[in-house]
Amino acid sequence: MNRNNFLIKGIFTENPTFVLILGMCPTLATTTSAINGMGMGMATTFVLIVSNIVISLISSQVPGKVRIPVYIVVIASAVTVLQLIMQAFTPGLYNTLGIFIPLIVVNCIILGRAEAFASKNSVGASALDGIGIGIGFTLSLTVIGLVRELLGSLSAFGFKLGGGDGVLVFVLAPGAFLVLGYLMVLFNGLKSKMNK
Amino acid sequence: MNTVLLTVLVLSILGLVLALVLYFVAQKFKVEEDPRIDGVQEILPGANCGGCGEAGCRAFAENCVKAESLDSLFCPVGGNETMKMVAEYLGRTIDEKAPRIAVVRCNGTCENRPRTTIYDGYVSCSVMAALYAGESECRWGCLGGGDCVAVCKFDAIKMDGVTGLPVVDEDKCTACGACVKACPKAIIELRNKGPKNRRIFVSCVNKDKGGIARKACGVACIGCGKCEKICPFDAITINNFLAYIDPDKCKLCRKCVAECPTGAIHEINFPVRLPKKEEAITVEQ
Amino acid sequence: MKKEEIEHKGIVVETNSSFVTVEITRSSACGACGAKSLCNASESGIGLIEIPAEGYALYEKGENVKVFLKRSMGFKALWISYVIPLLVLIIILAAMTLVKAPELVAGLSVIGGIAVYYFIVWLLRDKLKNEFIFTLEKIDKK
Amino acid sequence: MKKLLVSPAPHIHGQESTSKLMRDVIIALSPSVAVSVIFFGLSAIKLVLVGVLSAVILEYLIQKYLMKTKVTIGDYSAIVTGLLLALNLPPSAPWWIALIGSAVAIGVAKMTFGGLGQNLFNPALVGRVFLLVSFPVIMTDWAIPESFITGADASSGATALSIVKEGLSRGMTMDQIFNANNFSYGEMLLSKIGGSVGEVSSLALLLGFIYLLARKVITAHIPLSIIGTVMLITGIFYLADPLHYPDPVFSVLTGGILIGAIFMATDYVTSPMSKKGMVLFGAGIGLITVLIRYFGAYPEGVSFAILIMNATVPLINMFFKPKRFGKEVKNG
Amino acid sequence: MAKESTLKNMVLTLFIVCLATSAMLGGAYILTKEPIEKAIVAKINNSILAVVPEFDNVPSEDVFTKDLDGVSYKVYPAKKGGEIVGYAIETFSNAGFGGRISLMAGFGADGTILNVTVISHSETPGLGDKMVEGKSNFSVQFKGKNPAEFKLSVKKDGGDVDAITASTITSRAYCGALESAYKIFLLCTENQVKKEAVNEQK
Amino acid sequence: MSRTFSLGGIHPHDKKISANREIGEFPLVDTAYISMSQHLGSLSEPVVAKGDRVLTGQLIAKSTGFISANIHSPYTGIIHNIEPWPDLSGNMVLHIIVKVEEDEWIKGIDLDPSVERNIKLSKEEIIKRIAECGIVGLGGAAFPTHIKLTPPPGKKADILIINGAECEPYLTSDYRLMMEKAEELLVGTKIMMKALGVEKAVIGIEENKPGAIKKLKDTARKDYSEIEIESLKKRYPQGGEKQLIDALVRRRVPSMGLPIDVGVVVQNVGTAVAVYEAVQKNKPLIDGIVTITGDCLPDQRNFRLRVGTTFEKIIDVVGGMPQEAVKVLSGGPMMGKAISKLTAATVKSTSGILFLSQEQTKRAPENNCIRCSKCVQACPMGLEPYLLNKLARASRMDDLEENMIQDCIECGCCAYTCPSCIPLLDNIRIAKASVLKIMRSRARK
Amino acid sequence: MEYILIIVSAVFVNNILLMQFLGVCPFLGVSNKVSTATGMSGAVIFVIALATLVTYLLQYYVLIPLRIEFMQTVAFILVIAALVQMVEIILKKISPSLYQALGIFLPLITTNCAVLGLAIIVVSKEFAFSGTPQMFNLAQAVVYATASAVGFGVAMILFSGLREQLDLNNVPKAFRGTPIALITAGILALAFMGFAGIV
Ligand SMILES: Cc1cc2nc3c(=O)[nH]c(=O)nc-3n(C[C@H](O)[C@H](O)[C@H](O)COP(=O)(O)O)c2cc1C
Ligand SMILES: Cc1cc2nc3c(=O)[nH]c(=O)nc-3n(C[C@H](O)[C@H](O)[C@H](O)COP(=O)(O)O)c2cc1C
Ligand SMILES: Cc1cc2nc3c(=O)[nH]c(=O)nc-3n(C[C@H](O)[C@H](O)[C@H](O)COP(=O)(O)O)c2cc1C
Ligand SMILES: Cc1cc2nc3c(=O)[nH]c(=O)nc-3n(C[C@H](O)[C@H](O)[C@H](O)CO)c2cc1C
Ligand code: SF4
Ligand code: SF4
Ligand code: SF4
Ligand code: SF4
Ligand code: FES
Repeated sequence: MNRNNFLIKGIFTENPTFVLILGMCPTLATTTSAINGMGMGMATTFVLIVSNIVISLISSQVPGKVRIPVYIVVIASAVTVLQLIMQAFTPGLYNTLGIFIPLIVVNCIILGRAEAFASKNSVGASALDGIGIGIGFTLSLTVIGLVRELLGSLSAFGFKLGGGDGVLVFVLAPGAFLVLGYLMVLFNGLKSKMNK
Repeated sequence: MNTVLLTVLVLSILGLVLALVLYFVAQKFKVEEDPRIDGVQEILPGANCGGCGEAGCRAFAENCVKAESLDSLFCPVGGNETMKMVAEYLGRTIDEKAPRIAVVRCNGTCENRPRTTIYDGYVSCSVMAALYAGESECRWGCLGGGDCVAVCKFDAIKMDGVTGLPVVDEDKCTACGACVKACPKAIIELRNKGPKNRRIFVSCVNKDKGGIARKACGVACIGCGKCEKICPFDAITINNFLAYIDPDKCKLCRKCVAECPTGAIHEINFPVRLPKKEEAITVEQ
Repeated sequence: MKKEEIEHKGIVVETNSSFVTVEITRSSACGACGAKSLCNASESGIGLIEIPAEGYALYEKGENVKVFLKRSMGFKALWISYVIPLLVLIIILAAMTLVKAPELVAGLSVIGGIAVYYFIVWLLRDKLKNEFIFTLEKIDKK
Repeated sequence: MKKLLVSPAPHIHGQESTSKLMRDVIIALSPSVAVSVIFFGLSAIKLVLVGVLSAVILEYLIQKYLMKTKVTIGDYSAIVTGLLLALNLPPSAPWWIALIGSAVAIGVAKMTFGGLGQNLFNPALVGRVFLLVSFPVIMTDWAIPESFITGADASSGATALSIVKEGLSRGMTMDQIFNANNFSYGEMLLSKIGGSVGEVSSLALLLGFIYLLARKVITAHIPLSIIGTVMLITGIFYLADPLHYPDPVFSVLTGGILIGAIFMATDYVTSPMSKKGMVLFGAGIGLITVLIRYFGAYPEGVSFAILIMNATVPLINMFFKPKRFGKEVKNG
Repeated sequence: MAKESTLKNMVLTLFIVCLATSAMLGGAYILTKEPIEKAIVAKINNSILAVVPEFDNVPSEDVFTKDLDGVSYKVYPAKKGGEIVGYAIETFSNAGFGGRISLMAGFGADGTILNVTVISHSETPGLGDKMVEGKSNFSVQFKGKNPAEFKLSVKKDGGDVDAITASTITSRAYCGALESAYKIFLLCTENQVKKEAVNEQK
Repeated sequence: MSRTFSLGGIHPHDKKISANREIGEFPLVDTAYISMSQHLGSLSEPVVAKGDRVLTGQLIAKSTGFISANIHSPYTGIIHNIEPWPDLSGNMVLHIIVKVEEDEWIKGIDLDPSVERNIKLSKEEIIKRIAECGIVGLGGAAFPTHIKLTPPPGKKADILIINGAECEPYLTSDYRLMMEKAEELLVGTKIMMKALGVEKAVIGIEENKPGAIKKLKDTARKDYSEIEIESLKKRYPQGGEKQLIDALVRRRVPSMGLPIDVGVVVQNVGTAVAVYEAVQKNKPLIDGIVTITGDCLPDQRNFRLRVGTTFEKIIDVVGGMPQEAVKVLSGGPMMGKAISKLTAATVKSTSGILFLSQEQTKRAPENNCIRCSKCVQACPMGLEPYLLNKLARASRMDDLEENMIQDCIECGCCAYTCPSCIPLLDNIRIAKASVLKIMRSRARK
Repeated sequence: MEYILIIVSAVFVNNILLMQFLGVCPFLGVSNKVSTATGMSGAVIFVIALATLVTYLLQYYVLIPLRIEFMQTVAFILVIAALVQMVEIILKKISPSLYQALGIFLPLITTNCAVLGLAIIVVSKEFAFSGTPQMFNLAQAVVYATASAVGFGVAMILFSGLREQLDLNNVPKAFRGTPIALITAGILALAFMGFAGIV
């Protein structure tokens, strides 16, 4: 694999949100604003990079049949470390993202990358893969958050852009589904156009 | 420090229990997938088209790995090359299949075959075929309802608005055979693609007597037998007033094309040579 | 095939005098995904199915077959393995809560109750064996 | 010789067509539109016009430029959607509310799914609920704008239901609320109490109902089962505690029950196919409506109830098949 | 590549992995323990700081609870020079649109509301969350009011509070929470008064 | 009170414009084209050769199988040829082509028009005679009558129903037959009752034919007390046999079943008259009553028409193809077949020829299904045509089977009512055939 | 009454899928057929009930006494993973044919957000339907989790019905698959907002 492609892969061809359709719960739940989306994305990226590195380091020593539990332990530990750090240094964000921080453990993206990539590749490549996919995920979440924030409260990254209240649904649950649905169509359209 | 100890203790116990549980899972339970399946799958084109008769490429790959021989397995999309690679990967051998393509054996354009009725129902060949013989006098020919077009997953077959006949796109057709199955009149045939994509075939399926066939369509095969006689390779047989060229025997000598009085025999992708043949080609276009 | 049946494609991997063993093929494109073994969306995790050989003597290794099970049997299996234990769980929990048992006791007795339930099912295993019957059909290859 | 026309049987076709059906619905709605114009004057005209025009124009634009398919605004279904949406807005709503509502109804609820007949949820109601959730301030402001006839005595500024809900939450009894607000059934039938543009006159709605029944556009199963269920459940509550629950007739005549039952729950696309299914569907709507009214945060629940039941329609269709002629399957 | 899956191998691998990660976890826990505790304390102190006048004690250490209708509330007394200058009362209402609303209400020694901050809520963004200070003028209206003369209920219900537009439910809940806080305040001062009375008697 | 069936149905305009025209004799033709496929089932086998001279009523082709029938010459003449000839849908079918010379009837046929009331033959003889005379059902499907009169072992009929509903718009041949041959019809009914060994028969007639009801009631009052005459509501498809049985005796033929499963045999009135003629007069089935009608036709007629007459000839006789006519049907507008070849010839079961104008018959463009459920409400079999159509388009065969597509009687009510002009029946018909094939292949295993 | 409120709240008002976004992946992936969705729901309900019970005990009788609450995530996920696998092993041991019948009927249940999420929610959130907010006791925790799982099931089954209908409809190509599923879910969530405030 071409090492320089990791970004294109993460953001485009294997975008975890729009192409692989993984990790939908945090994607929907935490994107009430661009900042929150970005925070969630970065938290996930952290775990992704750590677990990718660790797993690519140890995978050759792990018997096939305990692969998954070992991965789970590694990932869960990474998440716990993240939790501790966030609690200590960014308690505000930690509270906003709430339960979705521990749920990073079951985010299929992470296990998926561990299985599909990190366990078969070198540490460097795995780290890059984690970064690429993480950036793709973060970017997607930020965009979704931004759209919802713009429509729902007429602000971007917390800055009010105009008077008025915006269209409330977009910051509520239904808006999450709708925005993601339409963005997905847009993304696919863009992708097929770029391919041509 | 106490906390660290406890942590280590708890996690280790959990890990131990988990290891045991999973050991049993692995022992009793999971079918470890043959890693070669992944390998085969990587070779396959990944179109998941179902042309091979399986639900998707993965299923086909499983079949390839597990089946006793590869003879009955063929990926129409990837074709011989892919199958060769698969066979190589699995350390088996296969017979090479000549590349094939869908051929529409009807040239009953609006011009060649005047319409005598107007169909005003749901446009579908199967509906039309169940109802009656078709808009023209030829009861064998293409109904023009486009069932074959609808069924093609590769966009390889299109209806020509002027002729009212389907046209196969050589580059796109994978010879998956879906259209062959869809056509209620059995007009489409999978034939050898031929060297340099050259092939010769009888573009007619009319099994009526010459007179009737001729009356119904200007370019019908009337079963006169001239081609059969001239063919030096015995590739042509006539049954029910209809000539058929065996693609495996045909050596593309093009003698029959010139001989056919109605222009029912088509040659594709040959360089233009004789003025007479030019005519035949124009008719086809 | 009728709609009341669930159908899976598979390949015969073993035949002997008493069983035909069929391995189920993953039938969707999901099978290709790297995360399939973890993903909730991918299909069925079962691999091998053993079918009593009576009437299927003609099946050979490597053959493509379809495996059928009555849909109602699927639901029955669901009841036995999940729904009834759920009821057991709730009933024991409710009872223990009503008698104001300590939580730990209540929780452990629920787990115990479910264990007992599964044990009873185990006792009945021979009866169950005759309940869930699969049928086989060859796939005509064209 | 003349070319004969050939086609499979049947060779003749009935008189019905989609556009005729939709035209009938529009005709059936016209009394309500007329009444609302009388009561709310220009604002009603404005909302109806914006609603209908934007629905039709949007459908045209989407079909022509986005989907690139046949333009089917000629079937009038977009008009029905726009009209019903407008009739479900508070009379004081600004024009852009109708525009956004239509955009959501047509763009999201209808065209995204493929257009007429393909949608799973009632477009007008999706539009309305979208607005209700997004702009609760505007959508629950029942101030009555100027009217052609002297608006003075009609401007209570709140719907009967919200008055009741408000009153009950302040510990008043039903009688006190009724007396304080001079409710009477005559007024409810003819419209004197605040409400959506189209809810205002029960009589006009019933007129439309009779027209639809007579023209066989709809059958009475859904409307009657909704009204029946609402009366039944509110009746039980009323009998149990007449001080704190309104009587069944009041419950049916107020709020969106009538317009919902007659025009919105009966939308073909989003209602069940079999008679039994229709009755169940209606009963579900009635039940959920009362539930939301009595226990929910919203004073009115018809829109939500219909949407929720819309979601059950495929299941209802699956489990409530029409009565088959010959059930027993022989020698299959 | 991967090792053979024997029982011994598997148990060993898992055990080692668990050992390693848990040691790492424990380490991380110890390293972050202090900052986390500080963050938690800081959060409470900050909200106390926001609602009561300057003080020189550590209110979160002097915290005591008071019961009202079977529910206990936390009271943080703010003292200056040993003298009580106000109370920060953690109060709540369950009647919000999205459930529970928790407030920190600061009362001066005379019972005037000094300030109120929202600790946690799940009201609708854009509607109910306008009660949060800074998002609208709603919370401002309570400043400096004494519930003894300022009726803590919305105008619709005959009180003195201007409700947030279209969020009467939230406004009611907010007022309810303040009302309870005020009652707690009264309980506190009652005791105080009693104590003082006792003291005087002595 | 008129009776009717319990589910669905529609009310098309009935347009019985030729009702008052008496049955006329059709002139002799030059050439007759006699199809070997005049019945359900396998082709008949010619027993004459090219160049033979045949008499009217002479056997020219023999039944070849269980569901097959004898064919007799409708005219006197020379066998010109035996070759494939297009049928009305343009498919080539073996025909015997007779150059007509005159109309000389073969011996043994009683041509006396007086009614022969006395049934002399025994049960077995009756069935044998019916088979010999090549009688097939004239209600549409052309099922060999002698087979219907021989219930399979283990099944027993207790009621005979005579189908005089004639629910198709325009057609009046059964009506004229009931008016003009009332007594023959009743005798024919009694013959079949004897053959089946049943005690009871019911003749069901739609109430838009009050003349026929009255005439039959008057005639039956005298000696045919075991035959009831019932009037039926005007509602299509009242004449569908399952619907008719439901309407008249309230029995429901089970899915995939036959009328005999509920102890009933249904025969068309024309069949009854043909049976009378065969049994009492020894006359084979060589002609039938045919309505020639259409709004654009200046002169609507009812003819007694011999088998093997080309449509071209018929059109000539009624004054040529009307200007506005764009479609010519064999049969009624709901179930009839559009004729694509006017050189094709009539068969035993031809009951009407209908000319339709562009405006009457042109199909409107198809729109999206609006799920109005009108088709569901119209379907007399209680099916869900909209769903069948969608499933058919998605080729979901097992779902189609589960939704009982095989029960569809192809009445066309659904396509008639659909406001979106969806070709429901077109799709259902094709899918039904595929599903039946699948079911059969499964049954064989 | 309290339990009724818990149940109504969990099933309708705060539906875990439509309002709290837990378990969205299987919701989008497995909900194609009503029968599969029903089966899946049944299995998930049991697994969630059992998992909540066990993790509750783990939290209150192991983690808290040992003062290692921060290990919650690791401990829970391991226990849940083991539990799910164990149930399957037990079933396979009990009756292979039963297990096979189940397997052919259901997709594999693995841990997902809903299971872990509910396990964490019931031990970490305070609840108050009246009076002082409190942590759930065992019975409440299990009832809440079970009811939430039922809510998940209700949404799944409704949705699978809608999906089956969409399969036959002519949805524009660009929207087919996940996008239309998401948009449908959005409208469904919109409809469920009507239940707001009931509890
Ligand atoms: C999506 C949505 C969210 C809402 N959130 C709140 C809220 O957070 N607080 C509140 O008091 N009312 C909320 N409401 C309730 C309505 O705004 C409504 O006005 C409420 O029932 C009280 O009405 P009133 O303020 O006109 O008396 C919400 C309504 C909707 C549609
Ligand atoms: C939709 C439909 C309508 C029919 N209408 C008539 C009718 O009006 N008159 C009639 O004799 N047969 C009608 N038939 C045919 C009858 O079902 C039945 O086949 C016939 O009466 C049997 O008698 P036969 O064997 O003598 O033809 C109809 C069939 C169908 C499917
Ligand atoms: C395949 C087939 C088999 C039939 N078998 C019998 C039979 O065994 N006995 C019988 O009395 N009628 C039998 N029938 C006749 C039907 O009951 C019916 O009368 C005939 O199809 C004409 O009906 P129609 O005119 O309504 O289409 C059979 C029909 C079909 C199509
Ligand atoms: C009886 C009847 C009721 C209708 N009700 C509605 C409605 O409530 N909302 C709506 O958007 N369209 C309604 N329509 C129009 C049309 O069916 C609707 O736009 C489709 O749902 C769009 O696919 C109705 C149509 C008819 C015939
Ligand atoms: S359907 Fe026909 S044209 Fe299309 S790829 Fe297959 S064989 Fe070729
Ligand atoms: S080739 Fe066959 S399927 Fe294709 S349009 Fe012609 S008749 Fe139809
Ligand atoms: S044609 Fe078939 S589906 Fe249509 S109404 Fe008649 S019986 Fe029903
Ligand atoms: S009548 Fe037509 S539009 Fe109505 S449900 Fe049936 S198929 Fe759909
Ligand atoms: S992220 Fe929640 S189930 Fe996949």
